[in-house]
Amino acid sequence: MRAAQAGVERRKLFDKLFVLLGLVVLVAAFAVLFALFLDLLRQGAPRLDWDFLTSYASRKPEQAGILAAWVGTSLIMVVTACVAMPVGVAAAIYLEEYAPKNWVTAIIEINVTNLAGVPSIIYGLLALGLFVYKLGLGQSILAAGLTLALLILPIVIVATREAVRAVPRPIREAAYALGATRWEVTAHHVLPYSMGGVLTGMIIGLSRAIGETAPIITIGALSFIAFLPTPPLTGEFPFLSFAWLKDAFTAMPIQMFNWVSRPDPGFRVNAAAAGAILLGMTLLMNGIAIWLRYRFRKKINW
Amino acid sequence: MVTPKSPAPFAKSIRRRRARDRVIESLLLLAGLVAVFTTLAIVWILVAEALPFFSHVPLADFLTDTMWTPLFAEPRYGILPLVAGTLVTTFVALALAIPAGTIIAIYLSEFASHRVRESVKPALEMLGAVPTVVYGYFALVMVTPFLQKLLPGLPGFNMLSAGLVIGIMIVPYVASVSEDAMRAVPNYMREGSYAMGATRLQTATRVVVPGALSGIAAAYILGISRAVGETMVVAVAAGLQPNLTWNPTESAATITSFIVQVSLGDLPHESIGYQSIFAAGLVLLVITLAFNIVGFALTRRFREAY
Amino acid sequence: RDAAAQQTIKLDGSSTVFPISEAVAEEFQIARRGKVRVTVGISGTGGGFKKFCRGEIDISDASRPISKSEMDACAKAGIQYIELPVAYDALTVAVNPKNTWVDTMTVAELKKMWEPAAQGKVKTWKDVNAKWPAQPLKLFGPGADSGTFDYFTEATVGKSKSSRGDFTASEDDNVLVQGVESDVNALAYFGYAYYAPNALKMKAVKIVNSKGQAVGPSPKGVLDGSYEPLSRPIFIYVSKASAQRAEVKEFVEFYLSKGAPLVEEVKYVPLAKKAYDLALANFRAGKAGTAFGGKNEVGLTVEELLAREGKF
Amino acid sequence: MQMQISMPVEAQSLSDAPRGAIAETAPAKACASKLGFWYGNMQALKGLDMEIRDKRVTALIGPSGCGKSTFLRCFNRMHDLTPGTRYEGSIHLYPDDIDLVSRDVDPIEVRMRIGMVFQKPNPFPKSIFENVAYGLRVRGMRARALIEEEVEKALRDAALWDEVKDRLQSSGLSLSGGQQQRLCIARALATNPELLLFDEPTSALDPIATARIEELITALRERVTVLIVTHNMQQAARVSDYTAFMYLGELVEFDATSKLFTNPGRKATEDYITGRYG
Amino acid sequence: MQMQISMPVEAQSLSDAPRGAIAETAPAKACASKLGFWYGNMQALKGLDMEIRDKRVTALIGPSGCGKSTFLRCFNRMHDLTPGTRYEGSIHLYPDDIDLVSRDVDPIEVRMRIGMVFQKPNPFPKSIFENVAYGLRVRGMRARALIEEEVEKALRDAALWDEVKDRLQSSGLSLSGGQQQRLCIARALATNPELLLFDEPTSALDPIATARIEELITALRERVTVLIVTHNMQQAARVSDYTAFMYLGELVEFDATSKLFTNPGRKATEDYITGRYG
Ligand SMILES: Nc1ncnc2c1ncn2[C@@H]1O[C@H](COP(=O)(O)OP(=O)(O)OP(=O)(O)O)[C@@H](O)[C@H]1O
Ligand SMILES: Nc1ncnc2c1ncn2[C@@H]1O[C@H](COP(=O)(O)OP(=O)(O)OP(=O)(O)O)[C@@H](O)[C@H]1O
Ligand SMILES: [Mg+2]
Ligand SMILES: [Mg+2]
Repeated sequence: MRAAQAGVERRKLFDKLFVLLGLVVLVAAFAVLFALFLDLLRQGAPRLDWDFLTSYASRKPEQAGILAAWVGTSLIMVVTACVAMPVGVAAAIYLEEYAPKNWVTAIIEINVTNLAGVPSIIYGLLALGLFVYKLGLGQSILAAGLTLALLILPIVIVATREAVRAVPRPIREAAYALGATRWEVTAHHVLPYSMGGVLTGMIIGLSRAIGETAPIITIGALSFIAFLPTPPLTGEFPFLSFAWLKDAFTAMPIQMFNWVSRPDPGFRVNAAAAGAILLGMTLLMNGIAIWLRYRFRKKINW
Repeated sequence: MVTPKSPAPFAKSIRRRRARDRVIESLLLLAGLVAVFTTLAIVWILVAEALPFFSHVPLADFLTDTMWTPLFAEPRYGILPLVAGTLVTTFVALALAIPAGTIIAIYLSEFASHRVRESVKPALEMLGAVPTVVYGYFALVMVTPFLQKLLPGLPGFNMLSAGLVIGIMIVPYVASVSEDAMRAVPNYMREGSYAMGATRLQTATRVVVPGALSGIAAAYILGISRAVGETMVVAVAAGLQPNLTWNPTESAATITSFIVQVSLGDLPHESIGYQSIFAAGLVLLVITLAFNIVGFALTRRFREAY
Repeated sequence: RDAAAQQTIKLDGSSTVFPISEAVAEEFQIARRGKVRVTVGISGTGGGFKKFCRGEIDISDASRPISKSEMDACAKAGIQYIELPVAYDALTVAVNPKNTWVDTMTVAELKKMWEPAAQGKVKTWKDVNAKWPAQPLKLFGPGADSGTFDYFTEATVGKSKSSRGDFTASEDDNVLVQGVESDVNALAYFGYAYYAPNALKMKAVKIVNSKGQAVGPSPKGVLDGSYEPLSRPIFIYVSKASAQRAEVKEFVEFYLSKGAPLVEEVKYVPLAKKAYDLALANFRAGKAGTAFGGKNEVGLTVEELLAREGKF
Repeated sequence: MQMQISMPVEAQSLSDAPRGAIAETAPAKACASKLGFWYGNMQALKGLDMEIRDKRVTALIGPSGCGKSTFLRCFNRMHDLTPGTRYEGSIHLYPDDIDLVSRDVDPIEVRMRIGMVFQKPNPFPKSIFENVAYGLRVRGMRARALIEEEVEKALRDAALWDEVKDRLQSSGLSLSGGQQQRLCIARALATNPELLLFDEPTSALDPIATARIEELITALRERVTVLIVTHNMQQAARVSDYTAFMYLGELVEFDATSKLFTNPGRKATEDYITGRYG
Repeated sequence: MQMQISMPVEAQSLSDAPRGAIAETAPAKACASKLGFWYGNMQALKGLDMEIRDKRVTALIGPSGCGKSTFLRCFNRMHDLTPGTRYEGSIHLYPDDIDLVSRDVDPIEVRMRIGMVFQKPNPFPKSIFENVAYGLRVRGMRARALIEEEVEKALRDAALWDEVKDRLQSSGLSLSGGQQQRLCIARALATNPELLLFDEPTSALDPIATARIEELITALRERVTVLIVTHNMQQAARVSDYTAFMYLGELVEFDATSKLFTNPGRKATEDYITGRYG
């Protein structure tokens, strides 16, 4: 008993040491995030005002703003979400609910895993060759949105599959037993109940996409553009216009990258301010994701 | 007495519903095939653009030459320096991200309370969402000067600081996916271990981690892919000097940084120099694919059935 | 929508020319009260010419003359172009301010430092010039993909793209500035625009010109031709078809007539008044083609260039 | 060293055997013949022959893993959802004599005629009303008034109406376990099934809830044929007219409940009902 | 309408009651007093008092959800792993009289003295050898020879040695369900526990495997005190010396098994053992 006692003490000490180690690593990780954010805020502070958000780019750092950039980024995100969401969710549903165990399914699975690991710059090369030149979309919002949609597709698929898998089997069986078809089970039950997870995955994907620089650079986004894309709402019937899809754009990471490499040091303040705002946008999106997850978890508790 | 219903009244609606089901199934399958098309498109674009390059540069030179100066007057087309740069930065990144990510994963999965886990995980994901340009300057302006104090003589551009920052960036991927895998280890496994008198750490390292090994391997593979493919950080902080070295304190170029550099540069697009980025891209794709396949094989090998 | 508001002029190409085009575009849009839209992209001179020769843009920003393959591509697509120099870029050789041993350098010394044969051999300052200390030589320069690199190698080594490979390159010249600022033994070259705002943090090296004078980089030295061989013209190429459009014509004329102060403002060196007038005349006359014939040349004056007969 | 534990079971004794008598005369509702079933290479059912009588309660008993659930789930083709499974033989449903497990018969059609209640109550995370209305909606019923009427009827039949009529819009998950199970029964009843399958419907419930469900099943005999799996022999004795004892995927004995429990024909049955294993 | 089902149970009859006699004289191994337990705000155990006699088998029976598992898991502080749980009262372990549920007593120390076997066999995904060696390694034992010796002993005690001695290096998961459960018992025995907890150890097993485990438990009485939860009353009657009947988190009746099954003192106990619910 005595010897065991000593052993217990030592093992418990290791436990405590590990907790300490875990906390230290976690705190270090957050310290980096915090330092980054604070540093950007501190450097960018002089330009963090309303004017900055409502001005176009300019050769004069103190007059330059990010209006075109944040509008561009937002529109790209809309396209990305509108493409990645249905395609990703549909693919995930297929793999989870429909796919028979055969080689087609296996190939899709392997491809999804692989795409998750394909470097973003390669998506840029793909987009340049396929969307910009072969499909003739040019350097448009549509091309950028599609590129980023492909980039986050694996993220959306994986998150959706996980959420869908969390719907208990008995719920599915109950619906089938009532005579529902596969699609009815999916549309009436599986999807609604897993929406929280699906949206969370979507937002995490978008927050990855929003900061991506390399693929958009390779498509060749514009850096100076002093007007906004065509408004999506028009005064005349049918009130919706999709002309903006083909419009030229610039985006936050591009604007930031451009400013960072400008000779005038004044632009570095702008870059920091833009970085802080970009980071703020991702923080906000992640915040929404956490909130959504929480809401849905509370509502549906198996 | 209720008379048994014949199925007739339903027959038509059933047929319609089943037809709808089949249409939807093919639509869903189509969505699934998008992933396959994307892969094919990537391979096709890269190969098509790299072909002229390889008609000019023998494959053997490409794979064995130790110099990469495709844009110079006397061009040499050996991919090895770029591969070395890519692997060294990746290795440095993993040397940070794998221990840190695994420790965080074990901590969150086995030690932290539910509340802590649920709030820390998404917050951690924020580290992965920082724009990579920001990370590039973080490496150059903050990490490198700091490292120079520890290692006098460290050049201003080096793979060490770029790699470390990439490591920070991929910690959340490694941590989050590993943690999911550890969570998936059934609770009765843990209970079995605790009931034997094991501590949390013993249970974590001897039962949970081995049980989740395939998922953890997948997390590592994802981390490797991210590190191999990271562009902006190395482009900014590692120096764009193709340099066949395995020493992380030297500066070097990676495949990705070469691609982004040239795609922004002034080269004519029909030149061999420009086409070399597609050849480089192809190599990058092959490297990530190789890691994925190795990972897949390992995952298979270690998969535990409970 | 108002049809007039749809008029868009598209520029794309070199990041070196970008600040000038951006400034002109900004002012032009103000002058035209937003009736004409101008977009300026950065996809490198090569990327710019690719789009230009596909007819996707109106004006290509170029930090080097059009190349043979690009001329062919344009010819095949039937795109005719007018080559217009718009400013000078003075390549600046800079060292750390704490560097006490270097003030001036000869082209021969630059060559000795940068030529391919120097790789692995010329490792210290002393290896270049026996009077300099035996401290390690740390070289920084733009990436081999850039027009700056092409021009510098041609001007110093004598052959375009002929350079040693073991220097730290960066797409972003600020990174080079950072390198020089932080290392006593560093030497870098980059565009004048990156030197001007950082003049206090580093030292520009005077270059001995062909007349034997040591001249530092300055607008004056460029304009009077004494800062050579490291000053080079940069260009825009205007599509002849686009030039038919009133707003493009107006924009290019604005560029050539009102551009000089803007060029100065973004720290490039404007051409002489006479040269702008000549360029404007060439443009109005629709004088198409390039004066270079598909390869770069060093030491030409802008006036000489503009006087040449264009080739396709 | 045998200890005799005497267990009183509420069920009809042999003497006043009216059920047995009716049983003989009731027509068959379904008839399994040579029914085999495979999970991949594992044969879970081995050539079962069994008749289910119309408007009667038939109980399936047997030790864990003997194939009770597997057999039950053949009736509504639930196994079609598990890849790699295979049926053999047939289950004929009367009066129209279709073969439930035939490849040519659409499983959806089968499930629209045969209801099922599961071991663990599994209401949808929707309102109580929508839970019951779901089967009707799937069948294309649109008229609100009609649906409301059917929902009320089903909830009354499931003896749940009084408890939930004031909160039809609250979530099905807000009910207690026993109420949830009755909700699931109501959900199945709303679609007017000809045959109702129960897989250990009370094993997750407390004694009072169990008693209510048992009452309900007894009452259902009036309208619908019931097939119930249970691990509780007393329950089988209480609620069923016929009992089948299964062992290792085979039907060991099938008889009127009163007969099977008092005078089992086979040694294995006797061993099982006397608690020698299970 | 009561049908009498007579159930022979293999256990010592009252008449030759040697166990009962010994029981009175056996010292207490553990003693729960005023034991309460909360899952958050839900009180699952309500002031239980109960003595566990040394080297005897004590069975816990009662309907599903009555708190049997909860009670059992108090003995090795398994609940400490679930956040938001709370103990009240005490469980004293003799001879050294420590309070198992006291905050001052380290749960790891408790678990090192008290083994547990779970409902579903849960061998680690390691080799058979490593499964049994696990507890020894956790305790810091390094010597290979010593470990091998202990592993063999434990496997023999669990009546598994002959079946696995030639494949000690193959995975514990490659065994059949019954073998896995015996492996789990061997795993627990290897650490020489003073008290062994079983939570429905045979409910996932077939009759033959069940019989072997029951034999094993009977044999274990020689060396270790056993506390076993079962839902099978025949099993309780077969293997245990004492039986406790729990209901809604309370101890309704506790007595020598022979007494409790033949002559229950409370109406609820009788209702339960006669199968009126459960
Ligand atoms: N999805 C499945 N895949 C493979 N085998 C299965 C599957 N489901 C059940 N089995 C096996 O089929 C046999 C019969 O299982 P079934 O669930 O029908 O038993 P049961 O009589 O309902 O048992 P219980 O009383 O435990 O519910 C068992 O051996 C079981 O292990
Ligand atoms: N982790 C938990 N959190 C909250 N309540 C729980 C938890 N585990 C069990 N309970 C509740 O505590 C009560 C007692 O559960 P326990 O598992 O002890 O019952 P049991 O007698 O073992 O039942 P069974 O025979 O079904 O195993 C039940 O009402 C159950 O719902
Ligand atoms: Mg079953
Ligand atoms: Mg239990």
